Amino acid sequence: MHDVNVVIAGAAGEGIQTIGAIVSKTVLDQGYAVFTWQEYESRIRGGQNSYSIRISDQPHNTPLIEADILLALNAEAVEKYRPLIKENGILISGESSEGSSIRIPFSKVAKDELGKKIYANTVAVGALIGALGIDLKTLQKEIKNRFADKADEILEKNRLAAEKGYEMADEGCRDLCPWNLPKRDGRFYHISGNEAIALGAAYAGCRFIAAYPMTPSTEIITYLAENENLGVFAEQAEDEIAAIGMAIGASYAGTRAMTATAGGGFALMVEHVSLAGMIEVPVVIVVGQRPGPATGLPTRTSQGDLLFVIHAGHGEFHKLVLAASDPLDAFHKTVRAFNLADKYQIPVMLLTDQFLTDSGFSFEEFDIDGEKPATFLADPDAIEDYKRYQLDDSGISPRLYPGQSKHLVGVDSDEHDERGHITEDLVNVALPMAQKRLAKNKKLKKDVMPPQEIALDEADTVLVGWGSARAALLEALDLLKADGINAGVIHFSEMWPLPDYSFPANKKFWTIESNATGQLARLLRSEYNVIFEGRIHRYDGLPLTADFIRTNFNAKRK
Amino acid sequence: MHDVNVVIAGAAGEGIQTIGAIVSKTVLDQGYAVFTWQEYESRIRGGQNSYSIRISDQPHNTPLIEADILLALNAEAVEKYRPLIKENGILISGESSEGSSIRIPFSKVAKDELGKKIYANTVAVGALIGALGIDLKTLQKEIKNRFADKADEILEKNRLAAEKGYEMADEGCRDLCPWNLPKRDGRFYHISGNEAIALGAAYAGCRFIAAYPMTPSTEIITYLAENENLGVFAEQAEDEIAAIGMAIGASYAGTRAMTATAGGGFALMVEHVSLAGMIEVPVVIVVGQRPGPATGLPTRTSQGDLLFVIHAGHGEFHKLVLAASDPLDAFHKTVRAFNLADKYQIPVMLLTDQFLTDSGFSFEEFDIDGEKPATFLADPDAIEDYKRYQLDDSGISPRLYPGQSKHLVGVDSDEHDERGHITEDLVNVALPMAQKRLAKNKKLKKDVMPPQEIALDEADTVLVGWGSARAALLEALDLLKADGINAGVIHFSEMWPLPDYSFPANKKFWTIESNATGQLARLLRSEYNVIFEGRIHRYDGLPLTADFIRTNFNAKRK
Amino acid sequence: MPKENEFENDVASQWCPGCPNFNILDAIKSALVELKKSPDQVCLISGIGQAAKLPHYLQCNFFNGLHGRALPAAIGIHATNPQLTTMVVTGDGDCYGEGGNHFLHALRRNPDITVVVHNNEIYALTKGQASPTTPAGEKRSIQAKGVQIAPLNMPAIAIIHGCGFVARGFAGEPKHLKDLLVAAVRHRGLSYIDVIQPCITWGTRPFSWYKDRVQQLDDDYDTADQSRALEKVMESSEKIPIGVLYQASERKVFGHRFREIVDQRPLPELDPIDAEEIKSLLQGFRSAP
Amino acid sequence: MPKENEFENDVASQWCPGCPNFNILDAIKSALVELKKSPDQVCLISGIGQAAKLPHYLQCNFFNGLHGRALPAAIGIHATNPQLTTMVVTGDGDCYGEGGNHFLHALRRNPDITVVVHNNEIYALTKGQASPTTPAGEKRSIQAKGVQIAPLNMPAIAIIHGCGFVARGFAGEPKHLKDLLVAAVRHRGLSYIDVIQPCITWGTRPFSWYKDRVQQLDDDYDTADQSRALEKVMESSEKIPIGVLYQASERKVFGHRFREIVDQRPLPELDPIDAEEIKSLLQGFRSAP
Ligand SMILES: Cc1ncc(C[n+]2csc(CCOP(=O)(O)OP(=O)(O)O)c2C)c(N)n1
Ligand SMILES: Cc1ncc(C[n+]2csc(CCOP(=O)(O)OP(=O)(O)O)c2C)c(N)n1
Ligand code: SF4
Ligand code: SF4
Ligand SMILES: [Mg+2]
Ligand SMILES: [Mg+2]
Repeated sequence: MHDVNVVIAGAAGEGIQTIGAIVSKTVLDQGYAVFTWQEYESRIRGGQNSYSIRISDQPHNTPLIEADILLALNAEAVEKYRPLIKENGILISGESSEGSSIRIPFSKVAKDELGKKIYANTVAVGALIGALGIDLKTLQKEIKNRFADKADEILEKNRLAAEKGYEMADEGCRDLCPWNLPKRDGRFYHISGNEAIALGAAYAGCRFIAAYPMTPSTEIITYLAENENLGVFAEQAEDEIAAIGMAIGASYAGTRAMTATAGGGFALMVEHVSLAGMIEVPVVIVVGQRPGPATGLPTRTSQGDLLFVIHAGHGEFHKLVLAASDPLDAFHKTVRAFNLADKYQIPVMLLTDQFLTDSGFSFEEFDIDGEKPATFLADPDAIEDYKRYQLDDSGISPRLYPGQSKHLVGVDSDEHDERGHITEDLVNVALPMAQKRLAKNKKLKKDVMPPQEIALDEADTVLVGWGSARAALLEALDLLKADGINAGVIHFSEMWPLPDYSFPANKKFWTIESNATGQLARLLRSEYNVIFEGRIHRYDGLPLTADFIRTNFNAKRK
Repeated sequence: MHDVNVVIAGAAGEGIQTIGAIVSKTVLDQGYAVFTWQEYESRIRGGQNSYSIRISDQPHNTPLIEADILLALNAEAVEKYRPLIKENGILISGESSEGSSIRIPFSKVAKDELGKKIYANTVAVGALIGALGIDLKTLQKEIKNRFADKADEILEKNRLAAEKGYEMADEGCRDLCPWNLPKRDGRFYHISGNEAIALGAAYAGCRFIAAYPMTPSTEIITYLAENENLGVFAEQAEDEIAAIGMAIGASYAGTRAMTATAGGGFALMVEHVSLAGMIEVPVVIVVGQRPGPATGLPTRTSQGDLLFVIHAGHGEFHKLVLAASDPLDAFHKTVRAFNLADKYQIPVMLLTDQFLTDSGFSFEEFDIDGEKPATFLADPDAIEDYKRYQLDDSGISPRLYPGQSKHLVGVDSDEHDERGHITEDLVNVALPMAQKRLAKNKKLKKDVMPPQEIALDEADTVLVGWGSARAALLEALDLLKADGINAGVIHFSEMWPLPDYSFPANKKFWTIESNATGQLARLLRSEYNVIFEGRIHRYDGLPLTADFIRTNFNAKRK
Repeated sequence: MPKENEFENDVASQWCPGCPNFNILDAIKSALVELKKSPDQVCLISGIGQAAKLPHYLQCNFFNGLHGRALPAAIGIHATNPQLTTMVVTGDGDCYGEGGNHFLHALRRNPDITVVVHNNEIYALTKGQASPTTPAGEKRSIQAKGVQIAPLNMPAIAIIHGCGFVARGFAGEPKHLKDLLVAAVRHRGLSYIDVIQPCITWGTRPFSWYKDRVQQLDDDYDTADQSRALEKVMESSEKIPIGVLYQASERKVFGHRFREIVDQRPLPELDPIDAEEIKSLLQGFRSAP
Repeated sequence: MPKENEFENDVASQWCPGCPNFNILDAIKSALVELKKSPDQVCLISGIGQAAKLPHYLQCNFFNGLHGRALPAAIGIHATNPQLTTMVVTGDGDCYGEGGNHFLHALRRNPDITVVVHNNEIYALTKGQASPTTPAGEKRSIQAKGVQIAPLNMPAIAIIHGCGFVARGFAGEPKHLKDLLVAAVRHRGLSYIDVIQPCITWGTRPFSWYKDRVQQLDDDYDTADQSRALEKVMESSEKIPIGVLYQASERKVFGHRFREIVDQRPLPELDPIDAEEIKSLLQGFRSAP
């Protein structure tokens, strides 16, 4: 099938999120894969936001910008988003706007026929489902589920509202709506990056999260706090410094612990990242990227914090930086983050971005098997004289936690001896201890996964990207093929330390990044000596899409 | 002349700093250049510290480790520092130790002959000056100056104590002491890195400093607070976040402002560095390096924060990172830091390290002329409709300050329009504004000074280093020449952005750095594609010396 | 003479229609008019949050900085140019959460600035998490089972530390709030107004709940009585007192000693230091001739 | 049974000989013995400063973290394993300066930990700058003309916020201090002791100055009376009261609700979550069959 893209536009507070959620669940239940993507302003009411639903028979987890159907909830939304409508696309709108394909006075219908304006959005939902040619039954089922714990009257009114909208769209549609999405037996998971990370953390054995609210990472702690029976102690901290401080304390005390924030909040955690490096206490930090500097564009997306995160922290110590490609990858990377943090007793940063965290991705399978949660604690009974920082060529000393046994566990942010006590003996104690910590990198580097190579054999052009851009890169290959270009992809999702890897010979490399200065390019140049033929940067706060890549590639290549 | 190296060793609180200060001033007044270097533990009393005085006829501003004369104030100090004594060197010590060349019971003499033990250190000073063959007169003058505002009796007792020590050394010395430092007419400035930075800041027009105490940068605010008539508002902040926040506020309000800290304190400032980048408010931040991670070795030296500082801050914005070579350079770099911060409306970081800040360097001239303080404010009268962030190809918008004129000055950490108001217009406002900020780099890069090239013509080996290692690198050239190696130096003191520069062809490059991971090497590789033949790293908390470089070079070269 | 509309600007608001923040904005504008200030004499400083957007909505100098960090910026601005009317506009999350340490230490310094806290007992911009003033038990997004920890009492902390002007306002009484603002700005030294600002989107109680409870302090309430003031802000009562809770004789203002050295002039107006002065200081580092 | 010397270790001290910190160390060791704790049951957390070095000088688990950040670490440790005897050892700079915000919010949380502040009214380790408790007027290295700003009164802040155990100790009365420590550790919830600890190197007053002024609270002093306690810590008097200033009935301890979910077990002892539980949650994200 041809993918169908539905865009719902309106002001914050007008309900596009509820409409979007009901419609996408209905489409999903009809047996299709949906990819949902939101772009919104940093405010609670007003402004103009959109919620896009890409419908396909197989998961296509990257946004389409052009709309087959635009549902606009107000006149301004019509103005702002109308340019997105495809040649044969349609506009569905309420009373307030001109030039619609299908104009349904949602509020009036709701008021007149159902007695209350609040049902207007359900009328709109019905209209959209109607225009898509989906069975009303599927929608009614979803409405029943969603309003199950509301009063009967409310449920009934919503059913009627949906029916009303459905019928009116049916009428209006006639020759306008070619779409037809009959029930099929596809079944998909539909999940966002943050939800996957929260679940991944619980699965990995994380029992403590402290965080300070910050877009786009707030949902991780929110999910864990709401799902209390996962047994994760979730504490909203007074600031980001306290958040990571508590997580490190918890981890020292023997549990897996994490925090989650955005670039600005992470900036406040940097001193503690260095602390974790020094005291060798594992900790996992999710950094959701958004455009900076400073507060920047708080609800938009970016890949602008890569080099900052890699180099964060004073002094020299090892850390691991991962970048999730999509929610399934994010789930597994979260488990990996906890495992490797424990294995090497280091801080691990997991990079996401607003696009990944807020979008809903589809997966046919969501297989949680893969890397299993594994802990790397020493056995207290096997140790006679315990030294927290016992020198070892691997750089890894036996880790116990306080209260676990008779063995005492002391950690110190000063340079220290094997028992964690402050030292000023530069030659005999400080230097070997620094060398011990730095020795970890040898093994760690080998544990890092090399980039994923896609369609390299035939390719003469290779798109090099990272993190959440993966699906867009893959889709771009298809588009470029149509333009007669044989392209492949090298995709990085484990960013630091970089593994041993050689770029293939005789290809032209392009970096594709959601930032202005080409951070991945700089990183790869210094590690692999690779030369880039071209660069595509997007830094307007919107995600990379296949179309954006193709257009820019064609414009820039000679 | 052959340089003479004197090492004074003792516990914290025993007075080695006072002894060192009197002796070095006396040597200075005798007409010699002195380089003083201290290494000490992070405690207030006890431990074992040393204060070295290198004496020469021309400034040699890098430590010698071996001692011609060791003055040890206690038995442990004798044990710890005795290995430093050269073949024909001598040990001067008090009653408590064995095996001295010259043993003078300082305390007993003080007690018996002067009535109080507290004169013991002055006895020691006298002995040292005697052993060095310096006129007692020069010492007595210095003592007179130093105790001028004390009671007559105290002054007199000190004079006598010095005389006593001088005479006893004279006796003890006989055939042991070949040194002879007759009065000559050299005149030198003797100044530390922090003192030079404080003076440079005042000269540059800085009127506001806020800082939180942290070794090795505390002396900058201390000096400015003590010298109140320089008219610098000096405020001790509650934490480093407040320190930089106040400085940025002050700068926005129209004055030149700075803060000073170490790596760990800077880690807390990172969010504000990004803020300065976004709101385009100039600010100067001195980062005194010491070994990390975390608290590390608080009173030792390091060059371990280079990549951290260069990449500090979320989001993408330009900054300038300078690294001072010595106090004279630090003075001028401070002026440059303020000028370039103003010119480009960016944050500027000036890197120092404990070695540079705590050591006393000699200079024949301390010429403050050079780059003059220059401000880059717009003229309010020439502007009709003022826009703080007016778009401009140079990236630089006219800067005014609030209250300066009728024009209103608004700055915003969110992405903003030309008047500083929050924007959500991604295409028409946010993107051009981001591009405007990023455009600064073009000119900025040209303002950055290329590295200094020394003796490259003849050289087949080139030592590449940065910051405070300069004098050690230069001295290493001489030592290597004696080993038959033709070496040159490329020395960087302006670290980011890196200027256009080409490494000379057909030479072997070695990096010499006070860190473990080769941060300069990584930086240069990614910017200049240069390949390094060898690397010398020192990361035990002690400074690079010519001897260390030579020894390691010879050990590592094939 | 400034006219009412001198402070108006045409920046579109990002607040929810009907948000009580609009009343606070109006009160600030009216107060500035009453104080006969012109926009160029005024500097508003804020952090991040709904409250912190306020400086965009009037005509004046403004510094909209980082979340929680308005106070340090304001102190730097005030130290540099005490002639500006410096006002911090902040939220309960901004000022009592992320920025709590700066508030404590601002009390110590006593800068001549006015701090206005839009206290909506919530993190509004980030969609309704508990703030340091959310009452225990209230359900919030991260506090799904209700807030488990006790709220902070910042007015009490201010009173204890002898802050010279501590008041509570109510966004539903803009005229009263305006009077408080006028008095606060006139006070030399730190003045602090905690403004009850019910959030109509995330709040759990209707506006009328507040309207019914808010009560102006009696005319015979002695604002100079520190222990009475402390009792007032600590007592749990049906009524929420608004007005000036505590007003003390003026303490020395931040930087007063330094001001004397620079003849009370704003720092940007000072002449640059003479190179000769630096050279003469440098002679102190030099060996004797 | 633990013996006195179980807590002794042989780490060489970095404190100045004769520093009153040694007395505090002794008091802590004696208190732990009296409490019948063994070293493995005890965890001491500190930041950076002279005070913060204390955990190195006794036999126990310890976390010597960042300057100002002992409290967040302690809260994380306590949340993870409430069975540990968790004690924060900190300085006036560490706890009231850099870490001021964490102290405020620790009061809100009421974790079952003991906070011991070595209050020497100075930044000792960095060589004598003013701290948030240095009296106004005192000359310090950065405050060359005397401290210009007012000190913080943290005990008062603690009392206002209903901290259940607020005491002042004196390093010169180690036995009395030991008793305070024993009571503090026994108190369920946050207990806080501000210890007067004259620095003999940077301090301006002789030890005897303190000795002469310190006075134990009367036997009939009612520790349950909050306003009396507040008066006590706010009054300026010739005498400095030491003892338990305020003791309140026990409030709910940090995390008490969560503890029920995990059957009061320390988090490291919990079984891992079953993969099936995650899979079943994931079904909630899946389309209907
Ligand atoms: C360092 C940092 N952490 C977190 C955030 C996210 N954030 C933005 S506004 C806000 C809360 C604001 O609450 P409050 O100050 O009460 O303002 P309100 O929106 O309620 O008016 C937070 C946590 C941020 N911008 N910066
Ligand atoms: C982030 C950071 N800032 C500054 C310092 C430097 N520093 C070390 S100890 C200290 C002051 C300690 O004062 P206090 O807590 O009162 O301890 P004391 O030495 O007086 O016992 C400071 C500022 C640091 N280690 N880390
Ligand atoms: S969310 Fe609340 S505080 Fe924010 S603008 Fe809306 S009503 Fe006002
Ligand atoms: S400097 Fe003061 S507080 Fe520190 S150890 Fe010495 S006497 Fe004690
Ligand atoms: Mg709020
Ligand atoms: Mg102290």
